[in-house]
Amino acid sequence: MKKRIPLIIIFCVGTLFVLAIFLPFPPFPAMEGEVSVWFDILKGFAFVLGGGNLIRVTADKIRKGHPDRFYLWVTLVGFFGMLGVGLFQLGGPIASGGDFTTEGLWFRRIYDGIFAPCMAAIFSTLAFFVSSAAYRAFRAKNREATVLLIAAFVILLGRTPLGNSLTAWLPDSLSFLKIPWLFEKILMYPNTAGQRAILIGIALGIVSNSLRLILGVERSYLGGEHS
Amino acid sequence: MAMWDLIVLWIGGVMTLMIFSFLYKDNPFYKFAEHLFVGISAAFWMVKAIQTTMIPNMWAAIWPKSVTAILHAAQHTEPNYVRLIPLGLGLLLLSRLIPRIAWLSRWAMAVLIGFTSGTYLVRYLQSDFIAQIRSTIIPLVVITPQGLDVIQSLLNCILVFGVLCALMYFFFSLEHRGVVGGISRVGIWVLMVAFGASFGYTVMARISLLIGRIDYLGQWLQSFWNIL
Amino acid sequence: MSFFLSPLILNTPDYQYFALDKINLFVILILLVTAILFFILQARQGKRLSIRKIAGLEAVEEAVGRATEMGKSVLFVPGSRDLDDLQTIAGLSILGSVAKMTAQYEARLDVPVNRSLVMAAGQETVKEAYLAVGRPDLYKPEIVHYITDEQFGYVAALEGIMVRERPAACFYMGAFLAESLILAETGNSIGAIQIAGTAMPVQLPFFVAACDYTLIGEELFAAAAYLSQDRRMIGSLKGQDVGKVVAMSAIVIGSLLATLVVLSGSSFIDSLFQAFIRLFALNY
Amino acid sequence: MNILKNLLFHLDRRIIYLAVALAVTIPLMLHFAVPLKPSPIVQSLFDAIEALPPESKVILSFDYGPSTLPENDPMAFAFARHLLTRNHKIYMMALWATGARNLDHTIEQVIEKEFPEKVHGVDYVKLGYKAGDEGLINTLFRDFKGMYTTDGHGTNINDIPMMKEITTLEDFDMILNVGSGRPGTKEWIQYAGDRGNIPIGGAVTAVEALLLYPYYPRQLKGLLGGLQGAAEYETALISKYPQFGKTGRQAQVYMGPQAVAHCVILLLVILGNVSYFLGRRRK
Repeated sequence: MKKRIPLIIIFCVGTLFVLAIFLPFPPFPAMEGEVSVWFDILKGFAFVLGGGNLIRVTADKIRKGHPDRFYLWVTLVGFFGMLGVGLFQLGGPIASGGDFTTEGLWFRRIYDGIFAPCMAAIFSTLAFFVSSAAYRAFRAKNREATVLLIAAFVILLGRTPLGNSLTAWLPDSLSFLKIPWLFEKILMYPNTAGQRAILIGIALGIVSNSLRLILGVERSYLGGEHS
Repeated sequence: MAMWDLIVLWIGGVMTLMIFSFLYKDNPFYKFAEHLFVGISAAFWMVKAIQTTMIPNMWAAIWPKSVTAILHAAQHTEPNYVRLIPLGLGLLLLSRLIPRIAWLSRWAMAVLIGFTSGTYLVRYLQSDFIAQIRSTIIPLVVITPQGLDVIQSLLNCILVFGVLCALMYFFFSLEHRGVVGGISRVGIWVLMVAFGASFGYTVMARISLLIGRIDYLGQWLQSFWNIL
Repeated sequence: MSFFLSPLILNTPDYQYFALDKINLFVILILLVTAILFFILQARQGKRLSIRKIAGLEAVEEAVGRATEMGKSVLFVPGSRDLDDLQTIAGLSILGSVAKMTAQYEARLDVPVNRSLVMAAGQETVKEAYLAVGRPDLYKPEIVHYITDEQFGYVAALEGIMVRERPAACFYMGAFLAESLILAETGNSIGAIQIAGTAMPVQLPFFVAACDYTLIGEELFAAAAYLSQDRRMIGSLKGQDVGKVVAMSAIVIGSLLATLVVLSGSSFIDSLFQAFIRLFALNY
Repeated sequence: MNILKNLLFHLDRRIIYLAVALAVTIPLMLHFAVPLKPSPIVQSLFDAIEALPPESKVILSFDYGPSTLPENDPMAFAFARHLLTRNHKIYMMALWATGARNLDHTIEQVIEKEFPEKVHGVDYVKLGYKAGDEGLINTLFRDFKGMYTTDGHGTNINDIPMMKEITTLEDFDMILNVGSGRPGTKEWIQYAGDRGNIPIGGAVTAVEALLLYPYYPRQLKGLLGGLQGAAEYETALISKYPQFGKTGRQAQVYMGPQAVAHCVILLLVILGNVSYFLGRRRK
């Protein structure tokens, strides 16, 4: 009973949404949009679980005397501080629709001073990781790696003015050896071929995985078959 | 620059440097920034969810009159009782907090998973299966008024055979041996070209991000200069 | 306005009852579903179906074993998107298999997540996995714990966990965005065995470059079937291959027809080609 | 020689990081712009916007966060300049919560400064962010005003002149997406373009761009990929409308450090291979 009802729900809901796209009369065309809104509402409810978990796990560690106690406190203070600032709307009201761009809002100040800089800084460390990965991974160790290396090298060259001038002296009859030409063609042909095959494969994987879920063949997220 | 903008910029600059310090090695400054960011961002998204979803899409839909003070548009709307369904599902989800009835939360989860699988199934079939097959159907020979275009024909062949070989690589039923092995080997090369190209192409985006940050740190330094 | 009531309010009875412009999609859908069902049923009747080896998945057990020997933890990241992405659900299914192994080997498992719904589903998955192999005593609810919904806040925390806890095996299975390379490079710097899987085409090159094994696209969705060795699940993979045959034949036939049109200029072949290609039109 | 070999074999990743940091910082301080010729995929989007009749209704969706500002902002700026110069009506919205700030940024930096004569509500409207990701597109496709009951300032949607003729997404002449991930251009194609035959133009980070090539030109009018795409679009815009020669070069200035950093990475790849082959010979 505890196991069967969820499976029946998945089957009905899943089948409904597969068929909905073929049924052009109300309520079907509007259904996906409506249920997407439900999904967001459910995510809102789930925050109670997630936020609760964050607080509990952090507080537990503090209580047990974790060596990083000080930092765990920082997390808690940051969390409750931002939550208070947002819910009590310090510095002015947050407009409906969640627009918090009004001058003087504390929510906006914390966003601009801490949230956005941290987010952008972590993202930008990718520039460094991309370089160290290129140094390590682009080595002609075997045939596959060599193909990867050559494609990457041509594309990297094609993105610099240097690459363009390197082959500019070639006569027009050999234009297919020029870097800009190679750059564009590699992107448009073999790259597209690879991407397409991946996309087609993914689509098939999704069809089959969805079907396994709808039919109840795969159910580990509901706790497998063993209880 | 207003006083507050300046303070925000200063804090932002310091936070940026704290994050960057991780590149040297893990250290107390990074730890501080990391833990602060986790706490603040978790609350940020929570507040956002309340303000952009829970109030306007659920509360205001079920009981518009109660929120006219913050949501002026709600004045003219009729209650939409369909939104009682997500409210009910949300309560089911929260049953996890009470161990004795926690299994009820699986019902809500089942609705979500059913929705995801149903919509994904047809959408990907349409946009990534059918549409990509359609785009790959091209003539293998290209003839221009000047005659046969050898290079373009070759490129078209690369595209078509590239897709075929790479698809062969994904076959689950066939071991990669013999002819199948040969074709899927070519398929791997096609995938490798795609990965190499994709990686090389992406470098630009990543550098752009760093340029943006360094530009920001430049402004930060300049703000000191202006004060002096 | 309630959309459920709208058919009663609208008094235009002359609807179309089936989206005829999607008839081609419908036919292809039926074809694929039938193929997959056929193989699932065959498997259920006890027919032995085998599939090729997937190197990345063969290495999963070895990685968990190594972590156990070294007395270090196993880190599992189920992507950075919510339950409304099928990749996340696929990642959680893989988590189920990995959790069974960590329970058997008595290795420490750590699953930080960035969505509350994923946390809830992940806790169910891990708990049942520990129960299934008879080690409910080893299960702790904090194995799966929530960090923050913010993508980069989550990444910052993951980086911290990696350099401080130094897990010996890192699994990245699900939908990944820009964080893919940050995770993979940090994992590489601490010398962990890394196995990744995603259907985000953009992120695949980074995983391929920096991880030991990568499940490419479709392989992510096949992983749970492969690891569970459940016959019906493996049957569905066979059904997928029928889809590949359909795709490949369509491309071959279509391209040959297109070539014939160019070479012959015949209007008959052209109309044949147009009819064929219409099967793959977005609006039939 | 031996010292050099040792350095190569044990190259600390921090030295790589330092090299990259310098490669970006120094050219940025020197401030040099790199003009680029528009590639066909960029030009075709420029031409598509040129070809729209005046007063066309165009959605400009800000689907990116602060993390990709340097790549995406110049694109949004260039679109805003182009659209307003051609007298089109811009409907500015965001599928990303963090996109709302960038939307304001474009209004403050470009529209209010360079087009003071344009009026909010008549020539452009700030609709702002709504939750729902791709589901929002889905909903807008059926009922635009049901979702956007007010604009970003809280004004009732029916009191805004340029919203009068809008009921669904299909009333728009073009959708331009400035994006850096999901939801983004792909979702606009899947949920709006493919369904309603609405022309879609994309302007995305370099990473995303690669994924979108397969959709061009059938499902996508054109595409700006990364900073380079933005710089190329700026070139196209400036050559047609020279008045933007001074203000409209954000992306071109960022292309200088790009070129140097790329050379450094190429050098690293070569060094990596040299060390690999030396290491193999040593064995």
